[in-house]
Amino acid sequence: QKAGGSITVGLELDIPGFDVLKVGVYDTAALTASSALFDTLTYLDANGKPQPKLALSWEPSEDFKMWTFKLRPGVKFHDGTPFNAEAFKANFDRQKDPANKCRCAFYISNVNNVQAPDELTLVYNLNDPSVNFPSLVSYASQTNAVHSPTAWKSKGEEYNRNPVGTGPYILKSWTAGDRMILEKNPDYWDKDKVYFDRITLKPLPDAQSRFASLQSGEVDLVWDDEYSADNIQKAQKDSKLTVHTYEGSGAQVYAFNTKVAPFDDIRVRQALVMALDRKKMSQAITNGLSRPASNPYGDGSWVKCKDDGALPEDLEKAKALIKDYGKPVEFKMLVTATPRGRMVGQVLQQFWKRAGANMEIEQVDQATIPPRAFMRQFQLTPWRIVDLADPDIQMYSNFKTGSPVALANYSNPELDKLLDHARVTADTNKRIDDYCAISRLINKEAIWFWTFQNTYYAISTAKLKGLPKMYSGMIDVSRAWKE
Amino acid sequence: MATLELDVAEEAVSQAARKGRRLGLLFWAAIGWMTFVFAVAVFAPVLPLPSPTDMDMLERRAPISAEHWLGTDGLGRDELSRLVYGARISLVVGLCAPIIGLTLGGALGMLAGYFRGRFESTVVGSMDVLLAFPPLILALAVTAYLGQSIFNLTCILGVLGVPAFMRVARAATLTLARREFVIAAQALGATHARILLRELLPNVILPLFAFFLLGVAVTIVVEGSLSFLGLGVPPPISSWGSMIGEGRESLDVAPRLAFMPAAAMFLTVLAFNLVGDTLRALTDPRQGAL
Amino acid sequence: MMLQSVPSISPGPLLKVDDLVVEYPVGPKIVHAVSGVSLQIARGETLGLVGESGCGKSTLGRAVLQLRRPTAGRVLFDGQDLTEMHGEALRRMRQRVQLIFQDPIASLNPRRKIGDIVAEPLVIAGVKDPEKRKQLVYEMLSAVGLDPTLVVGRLPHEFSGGQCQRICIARALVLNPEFIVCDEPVSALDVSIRAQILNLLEEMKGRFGLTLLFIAHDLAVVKAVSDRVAVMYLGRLCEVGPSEQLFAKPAHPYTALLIEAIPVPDPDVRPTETVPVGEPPSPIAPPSGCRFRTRCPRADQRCSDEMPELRAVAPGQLVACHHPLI
Amino acid sequence: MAFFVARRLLYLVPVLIAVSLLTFSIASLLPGDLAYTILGDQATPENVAALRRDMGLDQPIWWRYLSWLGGVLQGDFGRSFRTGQTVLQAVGERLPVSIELMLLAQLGALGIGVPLAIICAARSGGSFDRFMTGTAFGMLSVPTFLSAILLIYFFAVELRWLPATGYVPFAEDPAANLRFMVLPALTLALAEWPSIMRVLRSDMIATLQEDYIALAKAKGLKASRILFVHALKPSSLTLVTITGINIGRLIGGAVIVETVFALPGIGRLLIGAILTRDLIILQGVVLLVGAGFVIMNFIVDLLYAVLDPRIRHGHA
Amino acid sequence: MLSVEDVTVNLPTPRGNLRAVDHVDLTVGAGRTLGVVGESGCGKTMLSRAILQLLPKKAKLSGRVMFDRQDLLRLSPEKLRKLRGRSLAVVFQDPMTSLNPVLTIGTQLIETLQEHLELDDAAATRRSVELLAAVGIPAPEQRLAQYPHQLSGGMRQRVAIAIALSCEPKLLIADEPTTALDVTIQAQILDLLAREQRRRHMAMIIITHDLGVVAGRTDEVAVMYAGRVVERAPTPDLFKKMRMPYTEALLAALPRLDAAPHTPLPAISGRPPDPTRPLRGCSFAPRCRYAVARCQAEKPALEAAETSAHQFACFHPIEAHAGADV
Ligand SMILES: Nc1ncnc2c1ncn2[C@@H]1O[C@H](COP(=O)(O)OP(=O)(O)OP(=O)(O)O)[C@@H](O)[C@H]1O
Ligand SMILES: Nc1ncnc2c1ncn2[C@@H]1O[C@H](COP(=O)(O)OP(=O)(O)OP(=O)(O)O)[C@@H](O)[C@H]1O
Ligand SMILES: [Mg+2]
Ligand SMILES: [Mg+2]
Repeated sequence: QKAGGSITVGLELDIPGFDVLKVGVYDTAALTASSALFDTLTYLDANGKPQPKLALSWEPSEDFKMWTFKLRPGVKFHDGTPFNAEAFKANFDRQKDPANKCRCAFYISNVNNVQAPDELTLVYNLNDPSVNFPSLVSYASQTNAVHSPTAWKSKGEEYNRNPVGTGPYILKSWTAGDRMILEKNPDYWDKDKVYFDRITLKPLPDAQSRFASLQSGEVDLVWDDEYSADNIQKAQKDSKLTVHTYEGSGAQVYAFNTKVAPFDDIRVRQALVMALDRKKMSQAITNGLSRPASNPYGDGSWVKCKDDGALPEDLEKAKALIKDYGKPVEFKMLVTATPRGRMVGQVLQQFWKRAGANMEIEQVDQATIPPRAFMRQFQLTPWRIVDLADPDIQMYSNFKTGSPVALANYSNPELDKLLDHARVTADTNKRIDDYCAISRLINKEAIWFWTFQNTYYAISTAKLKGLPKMYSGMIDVSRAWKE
Repeated sequence: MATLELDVAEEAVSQAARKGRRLGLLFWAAIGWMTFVFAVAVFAPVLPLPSPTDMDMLERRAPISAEHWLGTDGLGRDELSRLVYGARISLVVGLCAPIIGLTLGGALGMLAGYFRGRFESTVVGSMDVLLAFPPLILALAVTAYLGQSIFNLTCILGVLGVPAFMRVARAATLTLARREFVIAAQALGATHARILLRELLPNVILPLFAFFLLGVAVTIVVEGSLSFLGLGVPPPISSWGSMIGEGRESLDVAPRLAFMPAAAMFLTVLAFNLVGDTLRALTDPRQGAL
Repeated sequence: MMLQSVPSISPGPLLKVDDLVVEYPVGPKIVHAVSGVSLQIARGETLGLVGESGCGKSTLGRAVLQLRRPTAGRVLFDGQDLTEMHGEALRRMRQRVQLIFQDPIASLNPRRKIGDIVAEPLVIAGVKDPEKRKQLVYEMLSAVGLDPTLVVGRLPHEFSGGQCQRICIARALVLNPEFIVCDEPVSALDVSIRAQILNLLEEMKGRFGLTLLFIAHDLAVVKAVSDRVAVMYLGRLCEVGPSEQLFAKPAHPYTALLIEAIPVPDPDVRPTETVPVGEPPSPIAPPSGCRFRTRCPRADQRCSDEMPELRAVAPGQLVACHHPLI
Repeated sequence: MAFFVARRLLYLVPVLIAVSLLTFSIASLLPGDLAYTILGDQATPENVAALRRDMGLDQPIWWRYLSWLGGVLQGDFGRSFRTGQTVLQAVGERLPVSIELMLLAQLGALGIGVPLAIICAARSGGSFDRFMTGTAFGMLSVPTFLSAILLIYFFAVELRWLPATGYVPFAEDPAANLRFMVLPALTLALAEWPSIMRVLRSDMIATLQEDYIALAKAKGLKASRILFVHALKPSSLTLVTITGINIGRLIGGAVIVETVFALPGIGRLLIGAILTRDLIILQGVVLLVGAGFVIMNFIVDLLYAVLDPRIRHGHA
Repeated sequence: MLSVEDVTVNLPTPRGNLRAVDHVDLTVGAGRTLGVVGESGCGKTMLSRAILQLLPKKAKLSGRVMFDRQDLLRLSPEKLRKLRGRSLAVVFQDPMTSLNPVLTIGTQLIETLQEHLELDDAAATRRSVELLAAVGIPAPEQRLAQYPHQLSGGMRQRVAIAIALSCEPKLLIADEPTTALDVTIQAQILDLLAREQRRRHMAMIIITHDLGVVAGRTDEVAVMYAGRVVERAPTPDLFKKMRMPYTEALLAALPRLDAAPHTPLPAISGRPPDPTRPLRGCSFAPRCRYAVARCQAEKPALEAAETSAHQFACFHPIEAHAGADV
């Protein structure tokens, strides 16, 4: 272990900012920065167990609807503002305030309120029981990162690009579209475990040149995903490079709009799902790196089902169903206008063509998909179930009747009942049963389907050590070092 | 006048002889390649080729073999077949878009150069607006709004080319409109339409044609760039430009996927220009007079 | 004015130019190309127009045909004011008046066949029948000494300057106009071609009874073809008179200077070294009074104060000079 | 001259208004409602309606345009809803990058294209000329997204001479800045020199047939002086025009090159604004870039006058 | 000073080989003036360019051009360059196009001076002003900063002459130096050339088709037809005792100032042969009124008449005084 030195990280995206009210949700790039700038109450260790960070200890109530955290004393924000329960509550209230209409509020919908009974005590009051709550707050996302209330108040509009946290690194400079330079926080409460003097984050949007930058030694670590399988496999063979992988939960998913033809007919939906050969597909698009998914939870989740009700891969059956449907099956699928979006679209198209269905690819830019999805202006759209420590938030909003994100426009009292039950149940095993029942139901109804589980990649020089597991795809370099 | 007749008859012969001699081997090679590309593109559906969209997902980037003459692409599709079908798109877009620019820009430029005055200012001003406007936004707006199709793509590229053609046509017309033969036509009482069509057009078309040839090359490449940004031809249709873009992803593993379409494009563009240059030289009176 | 004293061959002038002014804007300045020229040409007459390069001869010719709209003044052709005419009326009138351009090659569209070029006036005049057109074109081409069958299908660049000139003449004559402005039809040609063309024009005149305005700066040529000659200097007429008379007894110092400067094709007549006569003044800022005064050996105060009017000095000979030579 | 400048400035106004109007209407027509984008998962119809009201999106388009224009006239171009940066800040940060890239690229393209054009014109029809014609079309057939990555592999990964991606401001470290800019500028230059070469070559060939070139030879001048002083200047009007258009375009950013080389230029700002429907940024950038283009056009006109005294003195 | 020996210029064209200059021999001595006349396109300009080695690239030149006892054809390019402009100067046909429109008069004058005489800036400027003054351009200091388009045609031609004279050449070739100018300016320019020639004993070749100029300004004349010199004689002999029918026809085609208007001119009918398909016999034969069968079949060589200075190429020369009654 060597202290000092610096690291340059090549990220995919340009970070828009950190003010939750502005950016709503942190993307993968913002997460890397936020994990260095901010602290969360807890963090997950290598075994996935929550460990103290800003919180020293925590205690649930009987029914897991109230969690009490004891905070670490003497912590200060980078601007000198003391960190305490009040400051934390201010952060939370700001997100929750309906007047702010924060997109982030969605992720804290289960939290009714946060109380600060004293300087170092924090109480979360939840609407529904949550057994895994300390794990949920470990992730340096928009909802969990703790900002300095004085900073956002005094900086106003400028706060977005001048974030102030308690984290191990302080924002030194930031050129839009180019470099963000973070310097070690000399007053950090845990400064002995922080090694790099400086972190440089760069958006490198093009996958090929990003990898080339790593090869040429300009950056030490790059974000990557399985679509650059060639590069990943090349790096795996290269002794000078290390590939970091994390097999997370969640999946890449697709939602049928069940209110419009031809997807108002279950036979069509089932046929399309059965026509897929995920292994082949993985081979074709990611050299086999992608892990097929048969349910929305994935291997990384604690929800493990003996029977998830996945429909069999059966081309003949699919053909038969489509024949049975009688009418020609023709539809458009939204696809992001990126090389990988086109690739996946074409492969799906190919499978469905074989089953006798005609899919037309509609390329749209990334920003168009959410509004079209929310306005239900699509027949089939790609979506993603992100990696969270508890499936509830996403499952509930994705499938509960009337939720804006219930993209399938599908309503089933039984599904609603299961979702409600899983949400209010504290017993993990019972919840697993519920979620497996949900999976079976969805798979059978084929309102959504899943192709691959989420797997996260980062490639670095072999010298880089101490990179923690990339929970939820978050690359946290704040405690890494170079040999 | 006996001698005059003699001379003239002789010249007629020499003119015929000249055409045969002037066109070199290169010209015929270029014609050959163009005919080949056109024929292959037109007859693609009846050629014994595998489907350009059928994937053999386990055979991606297969090397050259008896089954796949040029191997397969990143999704296991027959590369040769995609090249052939890509030729159709690239040729259609690469020729039609500059034709749109040529006709629209050419007409506007000629009118502006001929009538001058306020009309000219308006045309030049609106072309400046078009030039000052980021082309990407136009492309995005049109594809987002009207959908992605070869037709729309051709129109976008065509419209984007209009200002340049307008400038060329206007510049040529400005000098020509002052030339004596135009005034001569006016003196004869010819209408504006007649002067524009009969006197100016045959002369303006030459520089426009030269520019058109360069435009074909540029358009095929720009189509590739738009495909790269997701604004090009809708998949699974292939164009040479989009194939280069796809090939770029496997540059390490199978560089030929990017270079083969680039080579096809290069040869075609070069052939167009060789043929164009030669034809131009043949019809240019000044060259003939020497 | 004093125009009544000009002899004319037939009663009533065919063309009457009244106080014509033509100006070209050049940037913020104005070129005074033609400033107040009046003249008239009788039916069947040839008026020669001479003057140094840039004095406004072509401009005058074009303004007469309304190819360059005059700034002021009137052009009466057969009693009708051309300056008042527009659009269709003017187009119809143009079938009666024609122009042979200074540069014959430039005035033929390099990309049109000779047949089309010569037929163009017919098409414009509305001769619909292609056979009729063909016949007229063939007749006219033969008349200018070209073999129609060999000529019609070829492009202008395949012809020599002299042949192009004949093509231009054919085009001008094919509609049987009454009046032709010949703008330096021979100045760029060598002696032998020049002679061919001059002969042709004379012949046409005899055949069709044409009226000509013949512009040139070669005095010998002008004398050979004209009944009367007008001399221009810097946008103004300085002298008009019957050609023999004018050449024998020039009244204006400028005319005299011109005639003196003609090189004589005789090795025995060695040119005398003339006194440098200075630069022609710019038409953008022409001198006040008489425009020739800056180079005139006889100039005095009156010449710079007062603009001389054209007045008769001999029968038919008018001069605009305060100190005429006769 | 003052008259000329004043007229040009007057011309700028309608062009810019038209550009902004066009952008505004096109941007408003782009699918994807800003309210939905901002609200994301919160996009219930009520929330959407409320947000639209707050942002003034429910106003008629002309009203929104006029209020935006009013702001612009007072020097307020607005702020990004996403980053909170003002338009001037955002453009101010990125414009130097784009301008530097544009200048270097033009220098490169002219540096390659002009000498080659001169040599080709001087030996037109020769084997060198033919070879360069072929090369030019070869280069024209390689899209920038391909040549960029090839250059990176060759110069950055294999040879390690130059960095693959990134940027350092010139003020911070001029040497490093140039090292970062070489490859992107070269990529653009490679795409542009063929057309520069072709255009200048044909103009030069025409000029070299002029009498005054023969006279220059007859005066016994050196070939270099004839080509560069006597022939180049009168042949470069078209060259100046297309360079002007290229520069104008590049002020608006070279999206692909900026993306591949990760340069923080206007192009990425623009495409980012389009993709996130950041209309305020989009509007502002297009307006400023449009102004840049018009100014470039103006400079081109001035250059015409410098190059050709006949234009300078008002002779048509 | 200069002797052109058996010079032939072939131009490969799409229509075939074009023989622009066909076995021409000429000599000019110091202080002498040679006039070259002939029909448009007969190769006068090509001949002058052949002397200067300024032919189009594809042109093939054979023969010898001896200048100052050096063969220009075999001179290294660098030596040739040093000679051009310094000892061998030229004034081109068209004053409007032979000056570079984008460079000032000063630049174009000074660069020649600096190239050959290695003057510093101040000296070169001084010399330029002197030169401009010498050719009669008013206000020469101001002119240095002006561009060609700001000068009149006559002034431009004089600038071109000033450039040609700047390094005091031993031989000046003037290709139709006055064609585009009117007679007064033409006289000025020719006077100027004559003065310079007398002052420095310079050899001069004047190419023209104005026989008046030839008669007055030259010592010797070469008549060219279809690329060949068909007659060469001291100027008075040519006008008085021409032997070649073409020369006769040329002189006859000239309009005379002393003739009455409307006198038909004896033009030469037909036109010269296509230079790409030379005739076997005398190239003038098809148009020659004396031509017989032998003329069609055999090419006459240049032969001396009564003196060796007078040569002609004809089988049926006109007897002395036949057509010469000038
Ligand atoms: N289109 C024009 N714009 C500006 N000035 C012009 C234009 N045409 C002619 N001029 C100027 O008008 C004056 C008269 O020109 P014009 O052509 O009538 O002369 P010209 O007597 O025919 O001369 P030349 O003998 O050379 O043909 C000249 O000073 C000329 O420079
Ligand atoms: N660059 C060229 N290429 C081919 N042929 C040419 C070229 N220049 C001139 N010629 C031809 O060479 C012949 C001689 O031309 P040249 O210019 O010497 O004639 P000229 O006697 O000077 O005529 P003019 O009196 O019209 O100036 C002509 O037939 C001409 O067409
Ligand atoms: Mg004229
Ligand atoms: Mg000549």
